[in-house]
Amino acid sequence: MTKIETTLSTLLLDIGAFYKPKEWHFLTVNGIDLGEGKIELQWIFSKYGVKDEVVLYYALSDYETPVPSLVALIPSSTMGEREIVDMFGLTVEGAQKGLYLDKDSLPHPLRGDV
Amino acid sequence: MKFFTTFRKKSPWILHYNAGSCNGCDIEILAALGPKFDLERFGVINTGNPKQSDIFLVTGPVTYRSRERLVELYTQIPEPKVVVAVGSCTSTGGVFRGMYNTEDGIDRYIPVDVYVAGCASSPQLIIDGLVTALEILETKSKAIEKPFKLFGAIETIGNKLSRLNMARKVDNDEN
Amino acid sequence: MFKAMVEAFKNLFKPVRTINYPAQEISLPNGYRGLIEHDHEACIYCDKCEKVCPPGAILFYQHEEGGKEYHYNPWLCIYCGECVRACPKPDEALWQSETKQQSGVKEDGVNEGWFVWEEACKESREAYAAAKKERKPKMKSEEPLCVS
Amino acid sequence: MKKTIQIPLGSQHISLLEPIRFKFECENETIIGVDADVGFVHRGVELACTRSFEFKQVGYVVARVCGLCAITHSLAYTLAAEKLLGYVANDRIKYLRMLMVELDRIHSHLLCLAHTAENAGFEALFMQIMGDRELVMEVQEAISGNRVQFDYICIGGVNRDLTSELCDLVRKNLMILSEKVEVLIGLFDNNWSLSLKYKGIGVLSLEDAYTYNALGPLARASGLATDVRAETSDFPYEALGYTMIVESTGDIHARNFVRLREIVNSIAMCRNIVDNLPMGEIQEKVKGKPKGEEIVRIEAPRGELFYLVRGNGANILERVRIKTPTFSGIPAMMEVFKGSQYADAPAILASFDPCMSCTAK
Repeated sequence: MTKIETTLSTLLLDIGAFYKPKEWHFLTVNGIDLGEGKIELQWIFSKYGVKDEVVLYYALSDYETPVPSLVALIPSSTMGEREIVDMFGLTVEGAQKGLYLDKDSLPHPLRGDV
Repeated sequence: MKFFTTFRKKSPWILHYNAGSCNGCDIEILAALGPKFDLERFGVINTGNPKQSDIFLVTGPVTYRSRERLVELYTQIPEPKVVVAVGSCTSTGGVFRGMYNTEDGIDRYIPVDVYVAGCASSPQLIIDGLVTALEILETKSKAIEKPFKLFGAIETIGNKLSRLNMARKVDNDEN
Repeated sequence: MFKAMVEAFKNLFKPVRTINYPAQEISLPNGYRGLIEHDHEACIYCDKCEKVCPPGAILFYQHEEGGKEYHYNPWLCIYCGECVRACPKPDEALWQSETKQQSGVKEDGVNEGWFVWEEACKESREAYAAAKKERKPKMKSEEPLCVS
Repeated sequence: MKKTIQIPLGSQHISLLEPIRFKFECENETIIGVDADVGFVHRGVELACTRSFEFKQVGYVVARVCGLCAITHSLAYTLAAEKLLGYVANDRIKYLRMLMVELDRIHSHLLCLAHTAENAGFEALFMQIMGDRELVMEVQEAISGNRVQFDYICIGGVNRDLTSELCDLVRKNLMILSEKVEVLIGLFDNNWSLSLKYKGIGVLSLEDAYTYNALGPLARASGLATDVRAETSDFPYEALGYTMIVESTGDIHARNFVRLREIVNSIAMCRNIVDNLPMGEIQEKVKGKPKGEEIVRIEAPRGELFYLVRGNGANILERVRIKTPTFSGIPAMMEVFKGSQYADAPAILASFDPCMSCTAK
């Protein structure tokens, strides 16, 4: 597993230069709450036909900063982005709320302060 | 109407709804309908239509999004009806007891007649539960049983409880 | 068409696949994971099974004199067998039998009754802990009957 | 004037095994847009794994995410936890775990084929496949003690051993099953009414499979050669005769054929496992608390299952991320629906073998 650090502002450039649809399989977007308002966002890729080759881009952020959407590059990232919006209460451009949660259920359940 | 009731008891049709289970009990219900256990010996057919069903098989602890559908399906089944809770998580919440998006068993919402144990419940237990449900169905009257938690108002039309507005219609502005 | 008819005719004489269940017993394989059973005499009341149970289907009610009472809800149990593996005296105090739990009806209080029990067990623990705290400065030499 | 009509499907429907709601935007009979609501079974397992359960219990909890691929969930979690604890299982444990995963794959694929047949209007075939499936269920029940939720894998090994009588049972039942699968392959290939419903319908092209990151049998039916069994080195799959099955047409027929040929491959692998079972302990004590971050990928019956586990040396984990196969397959599924007939929607949906309990967790 290769871990590469990036920032939210350069994310689109980094992944745009890296991602080739016929070479890399996009796994998912992941978020990890680090506590005290900090959050670690991860974008994970694996290579077709090669053993144990996983590349993980990560960026540190907080709850308020909007996260850039990767849909233009990778159409299948919509689901992961909608999930992050629901589970952490972040804002992602173009992603709607309400994939899993209802109006009266716990808002952003995976945040550390819940 | 008594004429039809006798026939309904001979061939109870079932309605199956998944209110958030892990699919384990659902595939066991399918296996029970399959050739090895063959529920159709009891005259059972799995229908997709609540208005033709007599036995309501529910699996899963009630999740927040499925509760309105559950109550609505329940109110649409004509009386007398029997509710069978299949599996641990349907009866008491099981391993999902206390999770933030579930409701600890379907008897928080609708009256349950038979609780089937097991995680996942086996076809043998489902058949046992259905046989118990058939016995209960014979003793049941046509009085309307209300679900415990309602989303709409209770109405009476001419001294009779109306089932029409018991479950609120599903909102279409969710997204 | 002819082949299909031959096949259908053959099927008439094949053994039936269906098990006539309520009339005919289903044979369970050895080691089927059924109900958890408990022996009151052999149990040392160490509470290990209560701690490892994922859904919390085993509860111990704490009597004020110090004894404990075992409660088990077969409709909450997920039959994973973790409690038996955690038990210091498996096969004597706690074991997994091969019988299946029969279906319950409304009178069994499957869910409602268990909510009441959970509350009662929690209260009994707290009451016992409070009573122990009170008693401790008075009689230090006397050990409680059972340590939780 | 509005030209299109909206038709809902679900959340409760006779052709659906589990709740999912589609809103089809139709122009006459042709679907031009789809909207899906998949959150009906959201229970909140991810939060509960990091709050209310200790790391040793989590294996039994994540198995309840999905009943069809329960064993892959608990295997993926257990592998991640074992990697964090620095434990490597011996060969016997690896072989026993692989045996259960392959048996699970056989029964899951058979269920999917039965469901597809039912949705194509072939009730008798549904009954026949469900009857054949009982052979596998018998084996699973005898090995693990339960028909669906096995709870077979624990941290440090497996809970039960495979005795020689069980080996004989596995051989006997798989022998009968492999004959029946041969018949099924002929039936799915040659039956006129089945090919009318299956061939050329619900096509996912190779280009779309790359763009939408399709996975599992869905991708392999379109010619995209991806399989986690060939992309990870956690288990010795190549030594047991694993071959990747790839079709090219990408329609329902190709998906069924990928499943059927995978069943044949899995049966061969199960036989190899039973014949070459190494000796060794089946359970070892693992000490310590998980610390660090680990990624595990496992091929579930529907595609790639991904676990990310992070612990900080305490009894309760910091994060358990579950990415299930259907979850990342949904964009590709939406693409297939566009342009096909509304009447084919249930058959196409069943051919994806969607698992909503996995998706919503």
